[in-house]
Amino acid sequence: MAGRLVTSTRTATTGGRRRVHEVRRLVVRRATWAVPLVLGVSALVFLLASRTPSDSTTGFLGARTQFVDARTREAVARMLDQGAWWEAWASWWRGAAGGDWGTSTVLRGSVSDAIAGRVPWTLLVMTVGLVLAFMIAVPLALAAAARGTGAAARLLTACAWVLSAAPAYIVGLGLLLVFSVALGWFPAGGLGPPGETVGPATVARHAALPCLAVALSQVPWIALHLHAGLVGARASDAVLSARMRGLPPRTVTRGHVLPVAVVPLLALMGARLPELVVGAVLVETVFSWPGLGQALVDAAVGRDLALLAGTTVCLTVMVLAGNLLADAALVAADPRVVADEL
Amino acid sequence: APGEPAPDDPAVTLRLAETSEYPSLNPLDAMFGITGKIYDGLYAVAADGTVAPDLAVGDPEPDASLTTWTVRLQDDVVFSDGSTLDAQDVAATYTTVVDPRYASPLASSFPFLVDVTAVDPTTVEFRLSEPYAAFPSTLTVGVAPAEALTGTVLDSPLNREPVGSGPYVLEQWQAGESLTLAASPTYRGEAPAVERVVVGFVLDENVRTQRLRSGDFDGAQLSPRAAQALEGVDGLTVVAHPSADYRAVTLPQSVPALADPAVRRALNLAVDREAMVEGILRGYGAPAATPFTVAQGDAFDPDVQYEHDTAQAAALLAEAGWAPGAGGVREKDGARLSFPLMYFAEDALRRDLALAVASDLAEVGVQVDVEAVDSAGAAAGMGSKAFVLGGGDQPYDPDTQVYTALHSSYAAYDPDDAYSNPSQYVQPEVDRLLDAARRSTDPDERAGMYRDVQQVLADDPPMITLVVLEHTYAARGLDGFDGVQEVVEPHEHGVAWGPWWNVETWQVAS
Amino acid sequence: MPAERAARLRVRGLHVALGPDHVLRGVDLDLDPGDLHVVLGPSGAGKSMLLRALTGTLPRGSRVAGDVRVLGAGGSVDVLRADRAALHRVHGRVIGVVPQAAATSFTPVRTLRAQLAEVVQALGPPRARLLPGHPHLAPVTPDAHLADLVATAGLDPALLDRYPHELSGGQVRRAAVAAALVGHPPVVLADEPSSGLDEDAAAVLAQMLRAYAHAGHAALLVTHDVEIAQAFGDTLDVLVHGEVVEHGSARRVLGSPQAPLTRELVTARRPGGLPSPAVSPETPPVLRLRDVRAGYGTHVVLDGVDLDVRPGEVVGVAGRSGAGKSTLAAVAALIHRPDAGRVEVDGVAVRGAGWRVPAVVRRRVGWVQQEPRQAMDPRLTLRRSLTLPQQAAGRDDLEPVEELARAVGLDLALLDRRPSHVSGGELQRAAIARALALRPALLVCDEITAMLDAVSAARLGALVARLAVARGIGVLLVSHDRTLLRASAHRVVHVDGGRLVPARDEAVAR
Amino acid sequence: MSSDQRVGADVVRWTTPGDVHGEAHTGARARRARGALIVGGLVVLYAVLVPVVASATGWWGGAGGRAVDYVTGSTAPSTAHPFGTDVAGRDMFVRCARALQVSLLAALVGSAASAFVGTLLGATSAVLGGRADRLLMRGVDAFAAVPHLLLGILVATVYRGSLWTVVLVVAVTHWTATTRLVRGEVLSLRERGWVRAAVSQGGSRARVLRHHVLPHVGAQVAVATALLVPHAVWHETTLTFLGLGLPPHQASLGSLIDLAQQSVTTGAWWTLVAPVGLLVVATVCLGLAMQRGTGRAG
Ligand SMILES: Nc1ncnc2c1ncn2[C@@H]1O[C@H](COP(=O)(O)OP(=O)(O)OP(=O)(O)O)[C@@H](O)[C@H]1O
Ligand SMILES: Nc1ncnc2c1ncn2[C@@H]1O[C@H](COP(=O)(O)OP(=O)(O)OP(=O)(O)O)[C@@H](O)[C@H]1O
Ligand SMILES: [Mg+2]
Ligand SMILES: [Mg+2]
Repeated sequence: MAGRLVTSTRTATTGGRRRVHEVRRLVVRRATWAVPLVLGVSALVFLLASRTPSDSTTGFLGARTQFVDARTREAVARMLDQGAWWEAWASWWRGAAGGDWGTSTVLRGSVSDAIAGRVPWTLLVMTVGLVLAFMIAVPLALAAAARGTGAAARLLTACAWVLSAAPAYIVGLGLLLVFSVALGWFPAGGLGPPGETVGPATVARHAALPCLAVALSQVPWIALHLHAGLVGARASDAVLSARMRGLPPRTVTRGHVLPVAVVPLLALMGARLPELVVGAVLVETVFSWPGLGQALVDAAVGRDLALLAGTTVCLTVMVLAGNLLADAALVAADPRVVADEL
Repeated sequence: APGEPAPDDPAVTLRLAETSEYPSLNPLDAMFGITGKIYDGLYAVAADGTVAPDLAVGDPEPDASLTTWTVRLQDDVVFSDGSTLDAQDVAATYTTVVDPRYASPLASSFPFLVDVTAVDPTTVEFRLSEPYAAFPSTLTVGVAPAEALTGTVLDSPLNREPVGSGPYVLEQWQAGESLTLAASPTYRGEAPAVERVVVGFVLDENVRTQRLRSGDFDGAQLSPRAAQALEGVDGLTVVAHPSADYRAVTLPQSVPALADPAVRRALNLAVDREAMVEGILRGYGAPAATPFTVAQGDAFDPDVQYEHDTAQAAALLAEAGWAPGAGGVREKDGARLSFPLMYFAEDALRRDLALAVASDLAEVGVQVDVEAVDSAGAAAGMGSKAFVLGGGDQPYDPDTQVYTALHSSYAAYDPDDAYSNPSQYVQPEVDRLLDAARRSTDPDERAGMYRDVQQVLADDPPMITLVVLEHTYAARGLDGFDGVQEVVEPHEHGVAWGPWWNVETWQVAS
Repeated sequence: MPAERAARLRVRGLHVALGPDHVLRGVDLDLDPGDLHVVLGPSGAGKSMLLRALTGTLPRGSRVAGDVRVLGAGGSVDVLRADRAALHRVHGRVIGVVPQAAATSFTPVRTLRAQLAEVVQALGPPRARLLPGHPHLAPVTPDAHLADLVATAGLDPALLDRYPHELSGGQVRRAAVAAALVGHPPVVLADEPSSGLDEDAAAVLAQMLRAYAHAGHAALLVTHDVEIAQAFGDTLDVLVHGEVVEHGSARRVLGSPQAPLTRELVTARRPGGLPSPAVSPETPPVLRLRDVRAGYGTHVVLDGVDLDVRPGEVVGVAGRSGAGKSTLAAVAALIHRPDAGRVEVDGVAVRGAGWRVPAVVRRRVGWVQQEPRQAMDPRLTLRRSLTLPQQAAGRDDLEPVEELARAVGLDLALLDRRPSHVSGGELQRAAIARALALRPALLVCDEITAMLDAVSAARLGALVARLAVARGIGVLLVSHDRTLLRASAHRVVHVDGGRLVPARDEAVAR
Repeated sequence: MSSDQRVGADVVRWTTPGDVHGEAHTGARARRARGALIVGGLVVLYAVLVPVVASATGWWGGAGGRAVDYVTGSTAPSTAHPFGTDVAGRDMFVRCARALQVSLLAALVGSAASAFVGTLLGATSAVLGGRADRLLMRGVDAFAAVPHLLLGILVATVYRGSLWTVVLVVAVTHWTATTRLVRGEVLSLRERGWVRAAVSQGGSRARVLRHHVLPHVGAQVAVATALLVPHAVWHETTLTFLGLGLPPHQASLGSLIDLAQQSVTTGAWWTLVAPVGLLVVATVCLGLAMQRGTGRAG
């Protein structure tokens, strides 16, 4: 649509069905694009990894690297040798296509097992954490925006800024000290009590603090962007008119302020997902949570190409799926957004 | 609670927090550590800092040339899969260790092993290419069934599904979170009183501390500072074990100033080891002048020590021609007395030691520029930069403790073998003594030679050996058991060491 | 205050000041059930501000004096001093308001139906209150209630499923009227509800309000349209410069106006002489449309449109609300890309629209949009909005901003205000001034007089005609105002069924 | 609040209405922004001046240099050492100032760079539309899909231990978020009447963006950019935590916090409170100043 410049030529004359169709097209388009993208991203990671000074032999040996002689090092290097990065990349994908994700050098085992054992836990804290973050941030931003300039508003936004500046590690450790060590409300870490089999009930209790920690790391940006959007939306003609039609404050907020204010938030959400993964590592460290984050770090630091490729593909797919969800939500939230443009 | 078997749960479970996840449970991947609970070796570390027979019966018997060693085995040993352990398995284990295709990192410990043969089901014969008196101390590799020794160390089935003859078997492994060992039903010895050992992987020290306090765990390895803070808290006690784990600053002789033994001696005098032990190790350690430690028993000469003597250090430097120059840094012929010092970025202890060394040396006019590196960086820089070295990987014979660190055959800088003789130290007398000790069968004679080495080192130090550590652990409920014993630990530490190193022999206290 | 059957509004000595400006000066006003009260006044008189005062929604930073009271069976509310909670009980339930800026009065991201249905829900189920001449008779379901209400306002209920930006200016305006009446308030205040509507549609709306008033409600209609005021108003205030200059029965006041300004307003309706185009029909047209098809996606609004506008010629465009007049204007302004057909400006064929068209070509066309509130950047002062395009064009033969403002009758003092600080009419004048700022060859005016009083409208119409003739500018004058078209256009075309047809009205077609 | 004024013959007694609608006064907003700016200025002054003063006068144990003292290390705040000393006996007052200097500079540069690139690309993409837009956005997708941490680690292992690594990591991984934000806002803004008017008057894409579109995106971009500053420090801390950040012996907020967390459970709370407190104060000031400063003009 070359001439689409300023004026919208979108149809959408009667909302609903047409937009459903647009979203479906969006999904198909993105899914198609995801294939070369995942290939490309993994290639990029292989390339970057090949540029790092660390080598997989040192990664494999870990702390033992100090006590290993040249002959042994050479044997290990020969065992790990996968050729140039593109050869390694190609051979990994050849295997992956057949269901074999290769063998991790730092974990000394099948990559698919390692990932399958960790992905669910990462997904769990990420999604629950994000939902929790919205549940905390939205009321906070609403309260702050309700009295546009009051002291409460300043206090709440200042709190969000403080939280944004508090290092995630400190927040996590603080939660652990308060809710686990001092109050004893929640267990301090792990999936369950050490040595006991993991069941839904124990996981629920053990996931509480990690999820809260992830949520707290996401609250500031949600709250602050939403607050900025809310302040703008509240001052609009539309909101004044809605109020004058006799709508109760809640309805005005729910129907006229929020829908407008969340639009930039949704646009941002997709972009924040990769961030969530980073945050997960620290949270995983603090709460001994067996997620993908630590595996990713080990893989990158130890130049474990198979594990690196596996985790990258997983995270990339997760991020792409999250992006797609965020965009679909955006299309649903703002009729002025053209799905074909996303 | 730990230790006391609860009436309704007769099983005694010990829950320990490990500092990181084990990459593998393959005995050919690590010398000691947790695999020692699953596998038995021919010999095992004993409390007194020697190796004692485990699967073997009696000491290895060398021939006159010290190149053929015969070991007899117990005949009633079965693996956890029910198969019988015989000489074939031992031979296969050691053959595989040195097989380059298997790529076991332990191959470095067997530089002269040519072949291993099973003479009969209970006799194994090792043939070496050189006479090697220290050989028995290396026979601690866990023995695995011959059938399981396939592929490479990378994809071995033993990595995830260990089959050993040790007191425990792997019960469950929750990737990234914890691992549970249970008493092996097929163990030849007495069934352990501690029936289950849960090892949780808790990477962060603060978190380990908190989870220890919250009762999640019964014990963990901690830094001296963190352990000290826990002493007496919530029933926790601090356990400190002596070790062969020393820290030293290498003095690469490719740096012209460091080629002068007088300068090296001066540097050794200038560092305040007592302050390091007190300030950094919180008292858990001892000053060290050479790489020799208590783990080497008689071979260790405790009297070889440097006094902290700044004045004498300064005098030595002045004598060597290094006069105070601009900015308090000594100079000679326009060159400044300064060198870079690398440490592992993620290692807080090495960082602190590096800073303390830099601080101490600055007082005598030597400028040290500390530099944080990773292992790749360390290997690359080792030829020309000083490095905070850690030692004591295989300490149960003086040879394995010091030979590669001091012998001139390793002096040439090789990026693939950067940590051997990192100071590029060449000292013919030391070479002669080290080589002679390899050929001597008489333990007393060997010990004497090593004590002589220490005397030479005192005058011509290859590096600034700083301290030897005590490994610190916090544990609770230890008095609920009989049989808790101290051990001299190697460089390696973790919950397979500490008070739990012999957990299989513990008895519930009456 | 519970839902009222009837309520009155009493205003005494109302003063409003915004910053230094005294906008309303001692207004007294009574709104009683049963009468349609009209407030007539020139642009900027304070009509909208009066409405904001009556509803307690004055802008931040305003100061007030006097008294505004809603008197109902349940007691009285002091509107000016009431807090938000108290006002909430009044808004929608006691007082319904139709804001002047109808287009921005709906939230852009939800359909009209959703926004109206939510009002139905908030104000409780529609009650059947059968009063004589009531516009909607006892509807039962909320849906039917809405459909009925919207239809009464003259809007196709099917359009409710669209988003606000998918409707024409007149269509949203009628939706806004419906929204104000949903709660069946005893008092309704409408700010220029018929601006931008064709005469029929305007009459429908005015009739609706009048019927509503006569059904026992109090209704206030703000308008600048003398004919509407005369035809439908019962009582009338003429507001000039924040003061009521005349008050009485609409028929009497407009029949024999006393105040000079009222007189002017009434007489301004008479057409003046229209100068003939200065060019012959042979001169090439500044705008030539051939077989143009345009619309929104698959929704075709214009199909097969042919149109020539010659220099110096004013071409009027009339048509029902929603017929496609604004679409035609946007095509002529080179902003809306036609789906088919040819567009030529100054003999140059134009391909595409917007940024695709070279800037010099775009500058040949001046465009005044229908909704000034949306057309002016809310962050910029009026002066800056005017000077920015001039700076971009980099020409020095252009009139200074002050001159432009004077030409369109805009108070120079307002130039330094932002759009939110001026009245609708004032803003529209600024928009016209901006369109003229680059001395375009073609001026596209979309309902430029919709928000102006008769005097100003007539003046502006005359100005446009004069400019066209004197400067040889071609003008496309979109308007629903037959009087204006009659007075200022050389010929009029009618948009109907997507095509241009010669006007039906002989008087207009001439 | 009421005041009297003569109007003709009458006296008008002014009051303010009980309820109002619309945006806050720019005056009040500016005042609050000023408060934040003053505190922020003090923090900057502290960061810049203290090291200079320390090395000139020898106060607070002088500029530090190489001297460490682990034996008497970790002393609580006192007059000689207002923020106490760390585990190595170094004065925290001076070290925090140094750290703040280094980290804030890195964070500001990193976030400014990513805000700049993000705004530029997002706006350009939205305004170009069509195939160019789609292509650009798919590129952004690709970039955003690479896990940040991974990119961070890889970049950090290549260019280990330098401040610019942190800057690069922050800039490289965060422009995509700003791009998406800006593009979304611009897409919706470009259909507005005043933008169309500016286009019809011959405004070029760049001009229309600059004068009529970007100012309206300001508030959101300001929040995003200000949020990036603590986030950059957060990245630095994460990298340090993983052993890939600045060398642990060099003062930066990341390394100070990392060092402090190693000793926080042993009672040396001040080593953590000082750097985290400074980071928080600096961030809050910056955030509030940016947020108020660029809020919609009323
Ligand atoms: N963005 C849009 N998407 C879909 N339909 C639209 C859009 N804008 C306008 N329409 C529809 O196109 C038709 C023509 O609209 P246009 O604005 O041109 O009418 P108009 O003649 O100017 O009416 P009015 O006198 O009310 O301003 C209307 O039916 C309107 O509902
Ligand atoms: N927020 C404001 N701040 C200061 N002055 C304002 C503000 N809003 C409007 N004004 C001024 O107040 C006067 C009255 O404005 P008002 O909107 O009531 O006019 P109006 O009678 O409705 O005119 P129109 O018919 O053009 O809509 C105008 O001169 C206008 O410039
Ligand atoms: Mg008005
Ligand atoms: Mg129109």
